[in-house]
Amino acid sequence: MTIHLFAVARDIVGSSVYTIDTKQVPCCTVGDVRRILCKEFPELLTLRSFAVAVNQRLADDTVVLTPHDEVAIIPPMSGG
Amino acid sequence: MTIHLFAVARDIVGSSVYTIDTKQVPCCTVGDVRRILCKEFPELLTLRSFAVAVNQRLADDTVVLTPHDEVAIIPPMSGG
Amino acid sequence: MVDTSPFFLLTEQLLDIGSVSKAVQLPHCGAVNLFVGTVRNRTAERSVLYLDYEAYTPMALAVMQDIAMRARMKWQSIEAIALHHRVGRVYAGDIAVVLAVSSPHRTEIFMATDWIMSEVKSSVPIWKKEVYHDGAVWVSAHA
Amino acid sequence: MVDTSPFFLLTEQLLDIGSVSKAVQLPHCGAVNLFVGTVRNRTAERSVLYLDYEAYTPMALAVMQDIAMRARMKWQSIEAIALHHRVGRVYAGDIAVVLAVSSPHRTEIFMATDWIMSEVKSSVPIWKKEVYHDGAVWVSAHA
Repeated sequence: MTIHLFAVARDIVGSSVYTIDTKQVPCCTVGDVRRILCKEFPELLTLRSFAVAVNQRLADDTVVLTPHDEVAIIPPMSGG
Repeated sequence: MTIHLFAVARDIVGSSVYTIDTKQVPCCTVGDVRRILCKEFPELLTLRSFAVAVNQRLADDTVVLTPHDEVAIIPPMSGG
Repeated sequence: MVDTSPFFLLTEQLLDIGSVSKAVQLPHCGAVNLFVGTVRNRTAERSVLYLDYEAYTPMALAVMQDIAMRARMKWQSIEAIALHHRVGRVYAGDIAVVLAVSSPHRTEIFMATDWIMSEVKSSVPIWKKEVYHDGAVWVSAHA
Repeated sequence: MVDTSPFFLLTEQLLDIGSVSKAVQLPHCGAVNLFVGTVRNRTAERSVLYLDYEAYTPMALAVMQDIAMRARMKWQSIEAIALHHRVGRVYAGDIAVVLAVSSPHRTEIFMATDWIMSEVKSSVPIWKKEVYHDGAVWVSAHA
């Protein structure tokens, strides 16, 4: 499963995409994605907020992911 | 004494200036100007409002006029 | 009392939004709000051909400056205010007034713009006559 | 979800206030309000050289449309809304965002502009990095 990363989150991870090997790691909810990333990159926990978007909408930790979903990490926004 | 007229007030009076002959008519306050004009042009009484500016500021009926004052009739404003 | 600054202007020429905006732009001001009033093609179900605007020019400019000064006293974050208003014949679709307000941040800028426009409409000696196909009226003149 | 209309735009090109304004202008709308956000030359006492803006483009455009739709539901008098936002490198003094709102009358337009700008700042996935002479930070990233 491919996770898209932007801005400060991309800088922390060091890449604009991060792939979770769903054969190796149990992954099926937004909460799982969040836990896997924060374990691998603890610096993500220092962010003021850390949301996950599924198919371009913010999604709750309970949302179940399918392989076709577009998943992105949304660090604190600062447009305008 | 010269009174400047604008917009609908000018249309009613038929001229952009109206002169009060202060030798013939007793005139010394803003209220006097108002009364003289309304007597001569009763249609002015149909306006929604009818203010008088002295030296480019709105003035109360009690303000006493001198020959050097710039006096203007301010009908309801509608800028913007 | 009359000012020929870029901030306050009565003109028979077409108004330019960009130049009013530039008048208030300052390096430390991240927020500019512009209100643009245009002539509608209809008022109360009558087709408007054009408006004839008339101003008591020196008093209008003095009142515009006075309103701006009072706005800056009410909202300390407001830096610059510019107000350009057309006089003469203005056609449907044309811009009649542009108000620009600048501030370091946007917090108070919308309230200030709203207040200034209300003051402009109620106390700047400018008048408009709406001209229709079959007549004309001085706007708001009668009850 | 992604719209290439003149109403919602993310662009690396300079923004033009006039074209955003034109996008919302309608013959029966006498009021257009424009909010223009520019890059300040200082933030919290540090000199800003430039900003690097980044967007999650398809989601950003979808959220911009969603905000506009909700604004029109909240304020029925609002007719059209356009929002243009820069991405990429934006220098101090340059325009980063232009929001235009049109309505037949000005009554609700300032409140609507205020609300839309708050929503844009809090929920459109756009990020800015402030670059100084001696470093850079992603704005608001950390507590």
